[in-house]
Amino acid sequence: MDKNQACYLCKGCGLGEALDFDNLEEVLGESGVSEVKTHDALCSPDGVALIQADVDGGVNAVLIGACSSRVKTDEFNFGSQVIVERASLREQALMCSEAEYEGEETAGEDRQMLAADYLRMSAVKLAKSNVPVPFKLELEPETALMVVGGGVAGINAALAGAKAGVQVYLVEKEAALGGFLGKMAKLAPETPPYQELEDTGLEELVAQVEADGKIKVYTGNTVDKTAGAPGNFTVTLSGGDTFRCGAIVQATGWLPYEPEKLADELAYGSNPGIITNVDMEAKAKAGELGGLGAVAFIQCAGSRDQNHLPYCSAVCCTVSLKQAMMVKEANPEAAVYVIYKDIRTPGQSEEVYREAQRKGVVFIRRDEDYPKISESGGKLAIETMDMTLNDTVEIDELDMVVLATGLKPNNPKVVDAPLVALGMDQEAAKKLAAESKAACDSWSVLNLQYRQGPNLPTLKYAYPDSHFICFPYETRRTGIYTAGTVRRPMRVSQAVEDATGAALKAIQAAHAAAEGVAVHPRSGDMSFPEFAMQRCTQCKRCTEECPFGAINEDEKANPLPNPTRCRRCGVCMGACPERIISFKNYSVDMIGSMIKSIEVPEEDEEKPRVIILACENDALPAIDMAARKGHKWSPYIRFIPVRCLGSVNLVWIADALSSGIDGVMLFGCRHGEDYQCHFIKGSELANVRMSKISETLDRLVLESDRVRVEEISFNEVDRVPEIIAEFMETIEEVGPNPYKGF
Amino acid sequence: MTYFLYPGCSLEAGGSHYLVSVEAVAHALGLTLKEIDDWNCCGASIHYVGGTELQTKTLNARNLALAQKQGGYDIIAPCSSCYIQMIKTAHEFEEEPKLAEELNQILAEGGLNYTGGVKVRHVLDVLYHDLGVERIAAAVKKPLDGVKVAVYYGCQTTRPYGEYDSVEDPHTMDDIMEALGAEVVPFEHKAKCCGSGIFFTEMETCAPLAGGILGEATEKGADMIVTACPMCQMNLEIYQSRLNKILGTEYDMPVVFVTQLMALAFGGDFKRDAALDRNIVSAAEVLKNAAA
Amino acid sequence: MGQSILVVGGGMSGVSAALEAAEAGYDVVLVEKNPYLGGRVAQLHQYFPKLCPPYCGLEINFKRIKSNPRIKLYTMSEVTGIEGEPGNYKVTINQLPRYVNERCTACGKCADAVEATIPSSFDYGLGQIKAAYLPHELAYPYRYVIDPSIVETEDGAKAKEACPYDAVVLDDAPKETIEEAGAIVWAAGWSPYDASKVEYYNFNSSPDIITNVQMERLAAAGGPTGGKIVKLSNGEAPKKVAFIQCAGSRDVNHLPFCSTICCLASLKQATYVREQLKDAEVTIYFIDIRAMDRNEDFYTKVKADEKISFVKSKIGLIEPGENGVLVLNGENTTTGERFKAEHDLVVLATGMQPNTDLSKIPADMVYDEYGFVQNAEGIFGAGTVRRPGEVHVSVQDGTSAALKAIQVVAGR
Amino acid sequence: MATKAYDKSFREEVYQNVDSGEDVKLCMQCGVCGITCPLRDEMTHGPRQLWSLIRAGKRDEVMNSPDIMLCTSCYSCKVRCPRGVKVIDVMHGLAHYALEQGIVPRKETSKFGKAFWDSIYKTGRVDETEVPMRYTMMAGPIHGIFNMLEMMDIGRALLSHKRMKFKIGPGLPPSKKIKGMKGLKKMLNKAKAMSPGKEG
Repeated sequence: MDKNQACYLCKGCGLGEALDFDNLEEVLGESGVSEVKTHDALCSPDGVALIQADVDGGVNAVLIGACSSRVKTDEFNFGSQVIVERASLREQALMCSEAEYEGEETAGEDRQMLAADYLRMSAVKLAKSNVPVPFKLELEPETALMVVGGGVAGINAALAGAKAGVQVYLVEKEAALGGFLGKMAKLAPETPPYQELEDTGLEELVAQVEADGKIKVYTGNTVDKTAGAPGNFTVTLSGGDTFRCGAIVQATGWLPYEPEKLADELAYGSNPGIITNVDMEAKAKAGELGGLGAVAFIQCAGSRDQNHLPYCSAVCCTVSLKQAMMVKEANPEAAVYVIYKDIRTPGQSEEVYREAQRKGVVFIRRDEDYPKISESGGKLAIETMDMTLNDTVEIDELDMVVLATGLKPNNPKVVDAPLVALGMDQEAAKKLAAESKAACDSWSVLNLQYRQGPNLPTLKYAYPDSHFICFPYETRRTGIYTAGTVRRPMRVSQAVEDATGAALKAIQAAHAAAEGVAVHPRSGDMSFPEFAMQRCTQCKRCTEECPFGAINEDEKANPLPNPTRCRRCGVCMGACPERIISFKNYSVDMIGSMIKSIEVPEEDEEKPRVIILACENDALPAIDMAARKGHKWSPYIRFIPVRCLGSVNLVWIADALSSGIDGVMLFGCRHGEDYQCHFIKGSELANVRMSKISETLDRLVLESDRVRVEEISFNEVDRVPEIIAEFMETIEEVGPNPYKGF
Repeated sequence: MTYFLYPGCSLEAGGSHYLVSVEAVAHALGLTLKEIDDWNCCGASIHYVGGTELQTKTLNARNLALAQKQGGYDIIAPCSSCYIQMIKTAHEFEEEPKLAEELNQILAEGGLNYTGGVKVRHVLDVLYHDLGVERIAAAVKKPLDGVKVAVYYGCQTTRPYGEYDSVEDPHTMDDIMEALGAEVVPFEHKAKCCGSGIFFTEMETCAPLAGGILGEATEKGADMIVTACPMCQMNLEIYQSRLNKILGTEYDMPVVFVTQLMALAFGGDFKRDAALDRNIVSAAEVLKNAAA
Repeated sequence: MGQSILVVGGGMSGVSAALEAAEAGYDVVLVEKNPYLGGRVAQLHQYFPKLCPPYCGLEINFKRIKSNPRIKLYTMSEVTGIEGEPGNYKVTINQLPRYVNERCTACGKCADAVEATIPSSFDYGLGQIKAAYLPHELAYPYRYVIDPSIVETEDGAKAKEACPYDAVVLDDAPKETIEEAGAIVWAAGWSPYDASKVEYYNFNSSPDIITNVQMERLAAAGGPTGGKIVKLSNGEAPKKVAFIQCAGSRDVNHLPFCSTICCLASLKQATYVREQLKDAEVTIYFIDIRAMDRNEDFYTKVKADEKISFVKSKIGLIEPGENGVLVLNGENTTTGERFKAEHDLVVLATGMQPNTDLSKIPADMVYDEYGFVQNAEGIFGAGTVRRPGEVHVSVQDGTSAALKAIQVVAGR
Repeated sequence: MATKAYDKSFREEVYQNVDSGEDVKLCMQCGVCGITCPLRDEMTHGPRQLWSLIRAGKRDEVMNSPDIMLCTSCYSCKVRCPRGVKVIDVMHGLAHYALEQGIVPRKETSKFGKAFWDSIYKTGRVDETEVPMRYTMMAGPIHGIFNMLEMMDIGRALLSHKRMKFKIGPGLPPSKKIKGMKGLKKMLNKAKAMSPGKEG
């Protein structure tokens, strides 16, 4: 497209008084932007009208020198065909520099140079930006969903999708739908007044599925192969059927924790009266609870235990309450005990706890040690610490002891090696990666035909999520969402909600794929990475490092991008040593050129230059806020926002240092086990790459102190000036970059 | 405004000055009080020793049934113990259909029946909510200027349902006292227990409870303790000399009923209306000057 | 896809519902009571168990909203009427005046000019702010608000005069708008239970007895103390901090249900204290610690801190001790001992009262006895109006409600 | 060595025979009642521990606990109990039940309460003069007279302040009965027969 550029400078919010606008116009002219207009309040309707008139007259690339790009976004939006580049003069040139340097001789000068550099960089960025053209799949995009798993979550996901008008393929490995719901006698109270046990409602659900013309059920099937990408997955089932779908919901449910592993602690297997809650449910369903005179439930049987399942399975308390109530219903005279550490009945289910108490269930609080179970005279006996009596007690004459075992996700554990490379000892990391690989090799749910492996990557346990607080549906495979107990331990009613939500996410993903736009977190982004394949050296870095497994490989190790799997973070761009990966509006060349456009004063001027490559998701807002809060920092700093720290290509560091920049910092998100990086691994990869940069610096005969990576959280506003001040001190100690003036 | 008055056994004897002053206050404020005809004892706090819970509820259900039969007006129970027993039965009658049925079976033995709905009110409730502090203030002819009072609700006055005042930090009586012109001292013991129903029989055990109340009132410089419970009044006043012996203290703290001070402030006679001559630890000295 | 989905509440559930529906191609009207989006989570310092800032995720969501033309936003607005039936609702929206228009650049000159102050509701009353204010430092929309109390005063005139951008509109008035919608998602959130109702904790008797939501503001950098955890009585750092769990929750006299998040919130806040004050001791008084699913790992981590102790006891009384110390009376239900423990800062872990308990939906809806709403055919509850829960549950629920709403409007 | 516990017979006995005894089931062992009681320092167990012992089947410890009759009926625990347990009613129920079993947890209160009910059964009301006298005489003639002398100062004070009706001796002249005494008696008998543990 032909670019018709214009620049608009705002004199509002104190900029007019602080800066020499004639000089700025001059700078812009030198940078190739000859059309420059100023306004006293560019965001006012007048100001916006000024720009709009020019846009109407043919301007299609707008440089705005005003405030941060995070504010006034509506005002400065001129439609998708007009490129807008914002230079954050207010936050990054004015607010952070004013008072402290006021009155000093060079104050005006430094600030003016700062503003000028931001405009230079913006001008370069504008010149190198192009309007993105959405990626179009070759085949007609498919909107159908595949739901894997025909339990309560899967059935509800399928129904929810179908009710929204979407074709659904529901795949279940057993011969009939139902999963664990089909094995349940009753559900714990879920509806007001939360006192009555409820029917599972499975028959009704199955009837709905069968009556729905939009749902095609494949029972007795597993997924042999899932090839392709969102909008165009091709699935092959074990029964030989094959179909295309646009997105996937994995609702494969849970597996009971193996009670055999509790043989030592809880004598499982030593007596037929010692059973699990799953066995108990089966007995209840078979109507075999009538003869029970005394039953004890032992909570946290293997859960909340570092030797077994360290986490809490969340549902076992309510399950035991339910089963205890069933025993009482079958025989009101029965003595029923629940031996627990903490009773966990969140929300309205506290009433279930009360109801079980009303029915006469007796609760005994134990300590961390497991109760001892023994046999005496054909009955069972339990010896346990009773915390409220502060005594060890023996309960005998028990007909049955039920172990409340926990839930494991029905999904293989897959923790990829780069993710644990940092903050973990290398041996452990290797071991974990090997285990993951073994798990994948032996077992897969979706059998994804992905370069990075057939399964969804998981976190610490085998739960395949990522940002489990804010964006709980996000797996690390675009267009594939998990629902129900495979995602997190949850009750039946919650699984129903979860499945409904996951169905929407899947519908959205297919929709986005068809439109050629990104899904979370860069929803709606039309840019995508393009590969200049003729220069590719088949180094595999892009295929290995993509956090979302978007890039496949051919036999010769050439990358095969799948743009609909891509989240547009640019990690591949950062990884590529040959710099062949670019977006229409974000590229190695673009940022490199921006860096090179910074005017570096001569050494004797004693005005160092430092660039900070800042993650635009978290670090940039923190910088904005720090400035607004009145924090001041060195006017020698130049910020350059990046999509993700993972998109930082090492060549930029080289570009900066070779053009005389004295130091480079990277501001990114927290990484490690509790990572905050929106692109999962970006921040971590940046750290890995930077740890290897000394080689490059050595080549340039430079000190490694000149480059630093800092983690900065969104709310660590006050740390921004501290980190900068400290780094500036370091730079002063190290001295000027010897490459100045070259 | 017509109410039933349920004097209870206490107001017939040890709390006679309460009854006299309640009637005087009602008269001054234009309330008509009708005694429930042929009422019986509520069972009081000690009820459980000789009777079952259902028997105690029977005692109260009979009174409620009589009240319903005799006109169904709200019942004022000035004695906190009576109040609590009666309101408990009234509440549980409404909430527990099984109990209601049982009670009616029982009432039938004496030819009575109760269908529910009769309200049981404390005297403070009626004064505060039905009449209001403003009307009380308007009726004051001789304000209690300069009289410092420790307002003591005791435990049962507002409990257990908190129908008309906070159960932990009540204020109705404070507000009434202020309306009379008295100075209310801050009083942390305002809703603490004095020993109540077992005070008499467990005096050694309960002495620290009552002592705490008398102690704080003395410490805070109160001229007297004001209460709305005949049991508190009795425990704190009649046995004050005994308490002094047990605790080794020298308390000399008048304990008067809220209605006694109201009657006086409304211009009533010291003896005839306020029955202040019946207080064993006399408050006459202080009140003489104030309401002169 | 002609019909809109109307979402009430711009907190975590509401924002999720609005975005997920909009990103699936549906038009959304989002109605928020506050002058900003984000709801209760915007007031949190960190999330458990990751101890990360809520704004990290909110920023992404706000970015999504800013770039999505399908979402129409009303702030400072409440839904006062709903008429019609599923597929065809007419919703009355009452918008309060902000007295500041879109021209505002958040330069802050109005606040500088104004003298009157008001209690900061964003800080749960812990601090005072100017009566011309930015709701908080990250507010979206990023625009000032003028409190109605000064509109007709000299301060109001000063604010108007100080604004270089003609953004102060003193004659701004309430606006009533009718929006048509095919389905409604009600995500009005929760309110912290009024701590003063648990009378034996004497909440109002000392500034050093605070609630858990106030603790979030104390710890937040943008809060009234700049993020310093101090005793509000004297500004000093506390040495012995107590957390009282179930302060009103799991209590038939108050909130009979379990508020689900308070245990984790206190564990988290214990880490705030320990992070800042190396010598401070923390005691958590509890009935049961409810750290469900992977949150158990967090509990394990917090338990490992030697200066954080756990006592199984529901505190029965907070009373004043010497020198402003607070004395907690309780019975240790493990040892049977009755104790009086001295603390200098007490945090009441008050629970979540559904806003549908405090103010009902103006439509024929069914609630449980605690005020949590049950779904109806075209009106779907989302988040904490349905049950108390964590952030991720609100997101899940908002997303789920969005699809239920889509099912109503799809194909019409 | 573990003690044997949780034999169900005692808790069932309490649930069935003690007034409000079933409320014990609802306790979640939070401990609020134990710290709320004004006489907590005088109690060995307090309500929470008693409930715990009941559930564990510790009959002797519960039935012989003097705590069960030390309740002042202040209602603080009932007001605060987060589970809505009618703590007072259970305490009273337990005391009543113990007395029926021939166990006297608190001698003085038992005597006083008995005198109280005697009065109710006789007249329908309680005569504040008569009950203390009856109570004091229960100690036996010698002790009774001694006790009466002890109380003499207080009696005299009440009498002189018009707060006690003058009587020569216990039961003389007999107090006036309420009109419906006969009916009341029938009701009370019926109520007794219908009370927990007395049915059938």
